[in-house]
Amino acid sequence: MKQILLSFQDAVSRIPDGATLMVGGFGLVGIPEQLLVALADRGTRNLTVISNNCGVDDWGLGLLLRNKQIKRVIASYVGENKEFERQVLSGEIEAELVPQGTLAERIRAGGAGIPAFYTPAGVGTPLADGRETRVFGGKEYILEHALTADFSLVRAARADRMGNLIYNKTARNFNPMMATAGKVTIAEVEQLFETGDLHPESIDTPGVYVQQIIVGKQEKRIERLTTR
Amino acid sequence: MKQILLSFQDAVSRIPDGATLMVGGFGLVGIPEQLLVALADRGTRNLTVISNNCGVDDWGLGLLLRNKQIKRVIASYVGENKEFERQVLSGEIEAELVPQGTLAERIRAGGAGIPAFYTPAGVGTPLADGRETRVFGGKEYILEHALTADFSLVRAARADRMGNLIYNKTARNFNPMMATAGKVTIAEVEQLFETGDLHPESIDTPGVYVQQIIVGKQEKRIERLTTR
Amino acid sequence: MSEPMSIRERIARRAEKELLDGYYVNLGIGIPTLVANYISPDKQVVLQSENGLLGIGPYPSPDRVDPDLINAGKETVTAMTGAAYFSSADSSAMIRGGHTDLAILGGMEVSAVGDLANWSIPGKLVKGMGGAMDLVHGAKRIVVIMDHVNKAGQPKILNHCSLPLTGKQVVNRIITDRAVIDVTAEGLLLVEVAEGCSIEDIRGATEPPLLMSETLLMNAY
Amino acid sequence: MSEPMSIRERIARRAEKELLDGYYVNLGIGIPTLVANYISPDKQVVLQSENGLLGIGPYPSPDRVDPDLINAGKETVTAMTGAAYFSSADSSAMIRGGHTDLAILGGMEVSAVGDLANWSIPGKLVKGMGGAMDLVHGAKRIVVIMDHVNKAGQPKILNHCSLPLTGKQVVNRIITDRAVIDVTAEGLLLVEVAEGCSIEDIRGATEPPLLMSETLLMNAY
Repeated sequence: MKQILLSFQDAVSRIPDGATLMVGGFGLVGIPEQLLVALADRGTRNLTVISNNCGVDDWGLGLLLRNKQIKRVIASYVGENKEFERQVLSGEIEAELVPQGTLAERIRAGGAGIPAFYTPAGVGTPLADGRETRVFGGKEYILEHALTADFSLVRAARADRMGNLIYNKTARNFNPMMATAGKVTIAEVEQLFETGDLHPESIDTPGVYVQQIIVGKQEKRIERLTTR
Repeated sequence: MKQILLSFQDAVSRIPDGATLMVGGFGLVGIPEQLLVALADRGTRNLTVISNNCGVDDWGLGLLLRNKQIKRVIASYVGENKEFERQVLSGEIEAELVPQGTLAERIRAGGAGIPAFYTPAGVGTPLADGRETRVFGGKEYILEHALTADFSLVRAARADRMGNLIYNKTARNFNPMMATAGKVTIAEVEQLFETGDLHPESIDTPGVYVQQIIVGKQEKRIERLTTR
Repeated sequence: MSEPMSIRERIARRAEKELLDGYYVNLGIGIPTLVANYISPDKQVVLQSENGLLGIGPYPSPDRVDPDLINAGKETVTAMTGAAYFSSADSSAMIRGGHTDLAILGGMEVSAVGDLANWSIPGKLVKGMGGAMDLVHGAKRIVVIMDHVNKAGQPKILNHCSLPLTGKQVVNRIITDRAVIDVTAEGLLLVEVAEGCSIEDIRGATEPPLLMSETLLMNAY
Repeated sequence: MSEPMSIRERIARRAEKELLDGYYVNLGIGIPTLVANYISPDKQVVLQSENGLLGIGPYPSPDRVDPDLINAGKETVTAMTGAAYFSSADSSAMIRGGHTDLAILGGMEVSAVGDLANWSIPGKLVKGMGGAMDLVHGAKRIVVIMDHVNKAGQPKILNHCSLPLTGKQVVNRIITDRAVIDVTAEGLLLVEVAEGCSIEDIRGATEPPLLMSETLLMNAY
């Protein structure tokens, strides 16, 4: 029932310069790897990217950062991405840093028709400067607005032809909310199943949220290999 | 690891008169059957009940309604419960009717540390009378506040000893959010498993939200048997 | 018994035409639920249920009834192949977030500007709004199906609703046993007239003035 | 290499005592993560990871590494028996909603009233706040662990933080390589002094005045 795309070039070809993208993943885990490679190859520019962080220098969103394809980032963590940090400090890139829970909730709100909500995160910090705050039950909260995107690029382990998605372990992270908040959600999946092969009680993202599916072989690079 | 209760009498014995309860279920599906029977037997009074609806006249929350144990109800649907409707119309019971999505979201907010949010449901209706509204993106929304409870009574199909819960089909309904929004959440479950027997990716309610577990045989009465 | 059934069936059959291939649809309690019985097999339509199911299937055979599997009208149902279950919070997020193509709801009254009243008669009936107040703002298109007049023969399509509203200016189309009427910026637009009815019949049974569609269909259903 | 390790270890071992049996705990990135290595086997503690895991297990053996299973510090980990996975929205709801008994976080600066700064040095370092700003308001108890002084030997416990805050009046306890200090309504309270340190050492390395606990422990760890 859903559109199954056959090439990553094709998948990213409808994403115009200046588009707002949500990109799933936490670190390199759960990122739509091949969609990002294709987007880097295509050179789409002036992108606004909403993602928890920005990959590493040579993988994930780092590929787009290196090519200066990103104009603006909304993220919660710069972390160890040197190029991202350099572009933020030099002002080459506009970065809106948002508490991780606020980022997750703003994306959920965007998909759920909630235009705004209050959260305690950021109260009393520079993030609250000039912002609307309000006291509920004696505690101060900040008003936060929903986020939506033109395209959401998510990565799932399994999909069926109805667009139902299942994620693997901590590769779930931001993907389910982003799938709900994109006007067009493209799911890069490890395996595509026939409808009926996924258990209805195990679906993480119901198919209504997914417009296009593409099967991609994942490298699953490890950022910090830690063993016993 | 979690407290496993052995009797329903014991389970409801710490619920005092005047307590606020969240009770899972939609119609008679997914209700904590035996906890409600025990609560009716005990005769705990002046309860405030938050539940999507109020069962039928002789089962579920209908048992408490019949005994006049409920002072106030927050629900989205009276439906076909004649005794509930009679008590609402006669003013014997205080009823706050809330749109179903708003009810679900207020409960989720209560468990998620969101004190308030905006929703379009109810704008331009008597529900908005005297309420705070606000325009976002040219559309009007109502400010809604989070709900929490002293006790949440939920019903799950499976639990493990860590308190992880899995629901069956549409018996999930309001149970997962209510589990997060009760100071004490008591889970009435059909089956209790050893820790490790439930798949970590299939958990609907992580154990952190559950304080007490009790195994209960469910009658699963059917409100409207409809067949081909 | 057969005459009221046939009116309900007539409305439901006409309403089915609102469902397009690929649509995600929410059918309200009552007559709207009946629409599912008439969905053409050449359309793939996915039915959403507020209580946490995307992909309602047909009613079960008597030996396949699962008491934990109901629709929002609390009827025992099945799940279609490819269905998904979720919580009521996720369900209303799906509705409120604009991911439903169409909702078909019952109505007590509809006004000239598309206000809908369908959940309460003060002092007489407390039904509760259930998911309707979320649906009227969340679904991309709202179709109300109802009898054209009430039991006393009075219009249910009014200049202004007298009953407590479910939503203001939310209805896109009204389908009754007698006519199909669109709510437009210019006013109510008569687009179809049912078999056995005249335009004058419809005008007489409808309080607000009716504009005539340039493509008005007579004997349409 | 061995000296910094032993300081980190000393802090982590002391911090472990904050974890009580039955606790749900979030350990921040860096030294806080190390605390997990010292959890006494007679305590059942469940570790939460912001990226969507309740029940972090030990690091995997080399043949059991799953690239899709990491902690919030992006290290490959395992899941303990009885773990659960969920989304980042559900994870932050769990944190923000007050369901975590304790969070142990790293710190750049802590003030006399428990303000915490740990995410940014203007013009020099952009680390990002990650989940810390949610944790400081959501966890029932906040313990900050850090070196007592910075690389220049200057106090990191200050009358007022100079760096951008992560949260205002959020810290309950500070554990350093030299001391354990509680943030109380009356001011900072010295409760433990580490081996090899005197009260005067601690006073000299701490900007705000320190109250002495009636049960002050010397050579505590």
